[in-house]
Amino acid sequence: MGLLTVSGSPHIHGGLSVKKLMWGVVIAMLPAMLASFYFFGLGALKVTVVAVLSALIFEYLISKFILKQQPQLQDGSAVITGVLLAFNVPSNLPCWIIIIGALVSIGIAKMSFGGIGKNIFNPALVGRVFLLISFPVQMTSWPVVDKAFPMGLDAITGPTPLGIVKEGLKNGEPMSDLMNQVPSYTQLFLGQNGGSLGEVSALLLLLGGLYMLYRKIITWHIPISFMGSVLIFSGIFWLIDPQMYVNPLFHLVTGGMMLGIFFMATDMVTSPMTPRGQIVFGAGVGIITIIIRNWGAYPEGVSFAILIMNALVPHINNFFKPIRFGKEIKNGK
Amino acid sequence: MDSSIINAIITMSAIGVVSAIILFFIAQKFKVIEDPRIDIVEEALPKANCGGCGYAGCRAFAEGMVKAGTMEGFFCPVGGNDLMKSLGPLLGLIPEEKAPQIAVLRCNGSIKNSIPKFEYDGDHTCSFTTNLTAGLGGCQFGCLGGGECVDACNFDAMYMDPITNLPVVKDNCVACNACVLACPRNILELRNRGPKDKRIYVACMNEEKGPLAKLNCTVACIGCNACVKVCNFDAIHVNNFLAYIDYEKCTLCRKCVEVCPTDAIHEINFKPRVPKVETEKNTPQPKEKLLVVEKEISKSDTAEFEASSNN
Amino acid sequence: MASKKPESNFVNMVFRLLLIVSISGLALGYVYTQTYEVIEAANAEKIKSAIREVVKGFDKTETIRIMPTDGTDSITLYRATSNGKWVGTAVETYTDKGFSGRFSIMVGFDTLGTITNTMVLSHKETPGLGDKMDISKSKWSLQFIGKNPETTKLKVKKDGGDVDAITAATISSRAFCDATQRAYDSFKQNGGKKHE
Amino acid sequence: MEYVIIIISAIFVNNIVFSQFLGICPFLGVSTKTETALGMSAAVIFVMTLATLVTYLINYFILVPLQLDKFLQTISYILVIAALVQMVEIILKKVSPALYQALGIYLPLITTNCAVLGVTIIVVKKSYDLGESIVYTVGISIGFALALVIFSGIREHLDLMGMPKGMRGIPIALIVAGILALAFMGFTGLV
Amino acid sequence: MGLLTFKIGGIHPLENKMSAQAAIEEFPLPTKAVFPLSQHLGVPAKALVKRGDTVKVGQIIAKGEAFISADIHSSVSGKVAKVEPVLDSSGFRRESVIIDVEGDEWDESIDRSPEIIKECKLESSEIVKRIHACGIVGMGGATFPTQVKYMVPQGKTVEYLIINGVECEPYLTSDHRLMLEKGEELIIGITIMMKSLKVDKAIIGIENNKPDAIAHLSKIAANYKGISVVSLKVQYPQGGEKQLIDAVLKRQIPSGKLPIEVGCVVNNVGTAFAIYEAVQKNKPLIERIVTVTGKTVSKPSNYKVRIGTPIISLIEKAGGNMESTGKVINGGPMMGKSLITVDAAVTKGTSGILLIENEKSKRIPILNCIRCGKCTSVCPMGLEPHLLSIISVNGMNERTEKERVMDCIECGSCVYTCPSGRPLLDNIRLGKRNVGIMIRNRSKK
Amino acid sequence: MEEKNMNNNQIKNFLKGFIKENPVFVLLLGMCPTLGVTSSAINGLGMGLATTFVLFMSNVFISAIKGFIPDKVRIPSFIVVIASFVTIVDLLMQAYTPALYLQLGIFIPLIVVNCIVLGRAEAFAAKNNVWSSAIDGFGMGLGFTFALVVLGSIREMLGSGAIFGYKFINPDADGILVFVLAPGAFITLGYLIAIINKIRKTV
Ligand SMILES: Cc1cc2nc3c(=O)[nH]c(=O)nc-3n(C[C@H](O)[C@H](O)[C@H](O)COP(=O)(O)O)c2cc1C
Ligand SMILES: Cc1cc2nc3c(=O)[nH]c(=O)nc-3n(C[C@H](O)[C@H](O)[C@H](O)COP(=O)(O)O)c2cc1C
Ligand SMILES: Cc1cc2nc3c(=O)[nH]c(=O)nc-3n(C[C@H](O)[C@H](O)[C@H](O)COP(=O)(O)O)c2cc1C
Ligand SMILES: Cc1cc2nc3c(=O)[nH]c(=O)nc-3n(C[C@H](O)[C@H](O)[C@H](O)CO)c2cc1C
Ligand code: SF4
Ligand code: SF4
Ligand code: SF4
Ligand code: SF4
Ligand code: FES
Repeated sequence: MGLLTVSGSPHIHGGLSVKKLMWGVVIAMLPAMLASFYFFGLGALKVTVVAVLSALIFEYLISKFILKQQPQLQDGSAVITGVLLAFNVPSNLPCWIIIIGALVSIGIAKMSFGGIGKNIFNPALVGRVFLLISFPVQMTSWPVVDKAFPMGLDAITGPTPLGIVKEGLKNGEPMSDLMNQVPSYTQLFLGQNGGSLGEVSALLLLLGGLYMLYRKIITWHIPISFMGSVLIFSGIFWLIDPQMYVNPLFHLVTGGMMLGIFFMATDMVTSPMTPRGQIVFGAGVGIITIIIRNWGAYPEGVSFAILIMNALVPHINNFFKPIRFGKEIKNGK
Repeated sequence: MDSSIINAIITMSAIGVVSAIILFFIAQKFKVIEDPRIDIVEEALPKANCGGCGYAGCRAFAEGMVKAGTMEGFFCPVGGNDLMKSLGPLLGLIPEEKAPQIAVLRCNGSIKNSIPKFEYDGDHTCSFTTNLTAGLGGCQFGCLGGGECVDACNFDAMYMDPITNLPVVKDNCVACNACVLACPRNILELRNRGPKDKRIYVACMNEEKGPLAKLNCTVACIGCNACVKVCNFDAIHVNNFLAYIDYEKCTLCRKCVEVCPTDAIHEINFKPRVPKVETEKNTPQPKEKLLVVEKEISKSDTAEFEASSNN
Repeated sequence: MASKKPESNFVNMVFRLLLIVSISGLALGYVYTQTYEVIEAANAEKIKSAIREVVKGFDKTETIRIMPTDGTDSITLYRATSNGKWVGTAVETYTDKGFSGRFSIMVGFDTLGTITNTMVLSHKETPGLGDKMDISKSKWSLQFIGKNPETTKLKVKKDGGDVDAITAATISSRAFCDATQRAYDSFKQNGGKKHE
Repeated sequence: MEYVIIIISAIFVNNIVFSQFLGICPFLGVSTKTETALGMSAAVIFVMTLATLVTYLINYFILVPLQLDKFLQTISYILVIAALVQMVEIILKKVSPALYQALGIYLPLITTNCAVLGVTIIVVKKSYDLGESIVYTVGISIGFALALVIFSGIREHLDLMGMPKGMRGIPIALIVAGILALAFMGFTGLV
Repeated sequence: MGLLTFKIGGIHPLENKMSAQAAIEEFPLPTKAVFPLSQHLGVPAKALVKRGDTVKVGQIIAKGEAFISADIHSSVSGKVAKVEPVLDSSGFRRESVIIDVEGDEWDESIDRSPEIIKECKLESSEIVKRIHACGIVGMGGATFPTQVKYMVPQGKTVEYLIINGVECEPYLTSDHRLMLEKGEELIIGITIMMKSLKVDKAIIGIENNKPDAIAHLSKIAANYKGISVVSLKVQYPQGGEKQLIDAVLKRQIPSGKLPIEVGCVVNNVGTAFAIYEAVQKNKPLIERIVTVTGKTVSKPSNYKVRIGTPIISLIEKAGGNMESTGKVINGGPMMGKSLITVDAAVTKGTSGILLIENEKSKRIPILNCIRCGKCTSVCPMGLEPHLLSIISVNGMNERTEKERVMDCIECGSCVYTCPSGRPLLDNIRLGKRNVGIMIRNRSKK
Repeated sequence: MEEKNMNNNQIKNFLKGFIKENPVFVLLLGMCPTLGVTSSAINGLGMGLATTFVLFMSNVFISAIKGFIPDKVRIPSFIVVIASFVTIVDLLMQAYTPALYLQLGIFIPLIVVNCIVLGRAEAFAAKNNVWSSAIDGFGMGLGFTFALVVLGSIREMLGSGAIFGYKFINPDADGILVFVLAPGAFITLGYLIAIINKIRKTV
């Protein structure tokens, strides 16, 4: 026999691996991804494929030739970044812009920090915001849907529901008129929602989120506190003046909200590590999102809100320590 | 137009004067008295902030020395004697002289000399493995090869030799003591550099009886006293089956090197008598003395060794 | 070297600092008096060239300052005449609705109130987006030439007007229209005063 | 309400570091530790507010009446600021030597922190009245403090995690600042 | 509602209790027995015998002179072959007494009859003396000299004696078997311990994956006053004394304090049994139950082994296949130490020998920490292993201390869960070591 | 002793500002104008030259009057000198290059507090003679200008597809807008510094 192996305890491992976690997320994203193909047709497929491929290629090249590490493509995190980047852009975005986005996501936001686990900011979102600001025209012209899948098409031309509302409010149109211009809540929830690939169906995203919760890939803290703070904060304003501020439920089912709640705010690398920290994080994201949606220049605020809270994560981690053993009960008697 | 020139001059002067006066009074009121010599000394120090002097950084050293009013016990290994001499006049004090020193590794248990007896899987820091196991080769005194000393060196004076898996001290060592403190096995030592950098020392820390020591490492000091006997200067002593050469007494005559049966004594920077590789010494031809010793190796130990290495 | 330095006593400090300060005051005052006129001239030249840019064929301008009906600050009109004959008016107008706050433009009108040309005087709009209203960056502003606000609705199409917005810079476009409209209103209010 | 708008604009929308590019040197220099970042922030808030107050008075009571504001502004402001900083420095050295040690060379650098001079000049350019000037300055300095503190947390974290060698230190700090600036763009249009 | 358990963290590794049904077998005498002089926590004992001496079973061969130390008794009869350093299981050479076995001659004072003696006439202090004289140490793994625990410091009162029958480590079954087969003796041991501590309440904590043991002990305990059995939800590391007290009493020992702080003394069931034998039968600690198990062992067993028996003989008896074994562990898979050599001897602390197959003997590859927080969420002490690990490695000792590295009970839950295979506990141990040195230096100053 | 190496030294002195001690890339001074005005190459050039002028003049002046100034009022005096030159530049630019002046905006008066200027005054001019100080100031200034132009060119190229205002692709094409905005400034400078560090290490 060979030499015995010696190492410190413990000597067994639970079998959970980064790979399992990440591919679990990919599985959770599948329904929404398929729905986006269904609604946006080949354009969506093209965007997704280009984003994922270029994310993988950039990750490979950068780790191999610049960082001189063993590329870790199989862990699947670059796939997630690619898919989420695709989820965050309109389906008619030119390929070269997507490639720039992937380069920014992987190159600037992830590998510059040293690769998986070391980044401060959510890579996919950095990519998206970068594109949004660099190519405002392309990033905000939502497609007239491709003819390949001819169902449910007419709902999706022109601006997104959020855009309609924002623009309308700015021009002083009454809320009731605006609400008539946008799809109904059920439509929004089920999937007839214009916009980026990943804004397409709140229901399927919710489904994916529940799957991740079930598989214990994510915990409930961030989604619930995010959702809760959105509902409460926007609800307050809605109650004060329903003509000026939209219904909280509308906030919840439109734009990238569901995507953010389940897939992007929960990115473990860029969110706090303790439950209490996660609740604070989620609440912060929710509030900032509503601030931007209600008063900012952009109709959508989820991405910015998540990035800003990402920046605060180190402080949140320092401030919200786990509950230590033996802290509350000083003495038995 | 001319009035604006005059106005400018007056205004500027007024602002200048007023702020100067306010500052002057504040400076008076909140004066902090600090010995200016501290700054001077700090300026002169190498600012390596290595802590080799025993103080938390160069400023602390300067402060300590100025406050103590003596240079006794104060020595900056980085600047060396030259620096201390130059500091003397700054403070009006007499510096303490020290022979220049260098760190030496008192272990030669390379992978070849001390064959691994198990596979190690886990964190490789020396401080951790020292508690978990004896070394890979089974010697519980020797180098663990984790390179914590190398990490501790701020002067880039050490590196890990990938072949021997032992750290090597380079000539630019400033004897700051950082590595000595870092090593959990205490096998680094500061020794006098010696004339023309010539040094002789026992490269082993094994305090086990000869036979046991030999089991784990072919170049271990077995405490055979051969070197003690040939040394004419009372520079070598054996304690706990381990020889130690006092560098203050050693005259670098090299007699001991020749008689050591296991080649545990290293000579550095001498002209080679017989061509030899320095760190990775070949196991010497067994000499007669060694044979005698070998007979004493108890059966049980040999059996144990074989058993454990056969597992 | 240290020994050469003057001591840091109070008199020394105050006196020498004072000297330096005075010299600098003197120097600055001098430079200022020398450049004052050039700066004024440069500023004036900027306006003049802008007027020349937006109104053609005149030999004299007359400055009129009025308060617009909607707006916080006064507006300057340059009534251009050729041989005493009114040929047009350049209006230095502004808007506060720009993406990054206020910017000002010069709008030229002929005697009928038709826009002869526009020119951006200063702005802080985003490079690459809002700054396209500047003629040096894009031809967008050319669409205003020959339009008469009487017949053309100075609003972006999104708001039901006749102006094509700069892509992705509707805000700047809107603001530009706002400024132009203000110019026209002021022109109407006062532009041909002498003539009438 | 006007004050609220000024403050929000100064802190978030036109954050001095992320969108106005002022005070970058101390922003990069003192943001390695949260502790020093807090100290520096406090010092900047204090000095900046004081400086605006004093320069405001100087401007409107001396320079403008004497028609010197066109060319003596810069020099008189910087003198006042320099004197103020030195005052703070002397006082701090006496009152809190620990903080003084921590801020080290950066205290004198407040003089050469262009944020301080920048703000006093911007305030004049925007022709704010005294109240607005002070509110604006407080907002700006809070914005600076915010940037510094957020940043220090990130840098402490990055130091721990270990970066690729080439990116360590300033390069990664700048990139983080860039991404933060991207994120702060979300606030555009708030006011 | 549900079963009792501790509040913070915890994991549930696969139990793999393969030897649970294997009754305890008496292990044959070895031909040579090795007694390291440091089989317990604290100062090593001093040898009382020298080469050539003859000894009987149960004769004291080394004396623990320091306050925290324990006597060592011979478990065999024969001649002392040598007193010299011998390789221990971690590869260190430790001073040991080696005895060549000749026959099986017991010390006369030891009562070897199978009869169960219920009555204990000794005074409290006499019991402690007896425990001391018999060299009893904690059998729960820490081998802490038991008599020290029974010298309750002035000003502290003990309310509860807690008996640790949790055996939360996967694979190990020695406590389980002991509870089933020696229930009566064990409970008597508990009454003796209660008498010694002068408490009237004792709680036996057992995880409910051992329903037979719970039933058995509950039945016996019903006959004794003040002893109760609680069934606990299965969760690792319930056996840690801090967690156990939290689980049964909802009291948390403050950071850096001992169980006595919350009025408890915790002992393992094995210790209770050893105390029974010591007090009622005057039998020193010379035998213990050892589980030999693992995927490469053909018949996982529980043996009653004389201390000093070479580990290799246990493995051979249980049909261990060393060819396909990559790692041998002394103890359970979570807390045990991996052995450098299987020639070392069974000591007082050897609760099990676990053989791990080649494929599983190496750790999973180390990747970057993905900051998933799983380690934090499972840490039973509410620590942040990922952080402790990194600051330990960076040598930030003050910070490491502030983050309570010394609270870590080295349970390994964090490493078990980490999806990136980080060597968290290795690094934390490093941090503990460095912080320990720092604290010692500080108190010296 | 000084005389011998004079020429050699002066050249080194002059060149060090470009890479070895480049104020922006290496000393990390004067970051605000570096980031603030480099949305195009031409702005960078203008700012760089303005700074060079101030740096040169103040270095010369300060080294000339250093013997005259008591230590305690050293800094205020330096600041006065520097501020004077800055104001002069400010006035001159207003008068003769009004367009550029508008572009550079507030950053011209802020040359006063550009750490390089005071830094060089303190670190070099206050200790060296007029001639070396002049060289130092000039070299540093050009180094600064160099950095600004490099940064400006890259940002202009990426951000608006042009260089020095000349569109090298199609005249209507836009660049990647971020690069002319604040985030692009930070990111570009970040990578530039990383690259320069790498180059410096290999050289
Ligand atoms: C950094 C930044 C700068 C912008 N600058 C301008 C600008 O100068 N002018 C403008 O009209 N819109 C600007 N926008 C875009 C507006 O926020 C808004 O998206 C746009 O005006 C809406 O116009 P659209 O309906 O044509 O897309 C900017 C956006 C960002 C993020
Ligand atoms: C220095 C020291 C002193 C101790 N003193 C006592 C004591 O007075 N009373 C007690 O019940 N346990 C005492 N212990 C034992 C500990 O509480 C604990 O049982 C032992 O460290 C084993 O812990 P474990 O089995 O949880 O690993 C002491 C331990 C040490 C290291
Ligand atoms: C993580 C961990 C797990 C433990 N598991 C057990 C266990 O399963 N059974 C046990 O008796 N002791 C276990 N212990 C030891 C106990 O903490 C405690 O030391 C012991 O019960 C005290 O009894 P003793 O002194 O009689 O050994 C464990 C300790 C730790 C730190
Ligand atoms: C639950 C979960 C959510 C994730 N969300 C994102 C995301 O929003 N954007 C992204 O780029 N990567 C995401 N990832 C992948 C991965 O964590 C990310 O690329 C890291 O930030 C890279 O270091 C996610 C992974 C998990 C497990
Ligand atoms: S000399 Fe010491 S610190 Fe260095 S590698 Fe060897 S054991 Fe480790
Ligand atoms: S080798 Fe050791 S003593 Fe020498 S400089 Fe390095 S750390 Fe200091
Ligand atoms: S080993 Fe220590 S840090 Fe890890 S889970 Fe257990 S107690 Fe927590
Ligand atoms: S479990 Fe592992 S990957 Fe997750 S936070 Fe802890 S150390 Fe990092
Ligand atoms: S240049 Fe702005 S702070 Fe240095």
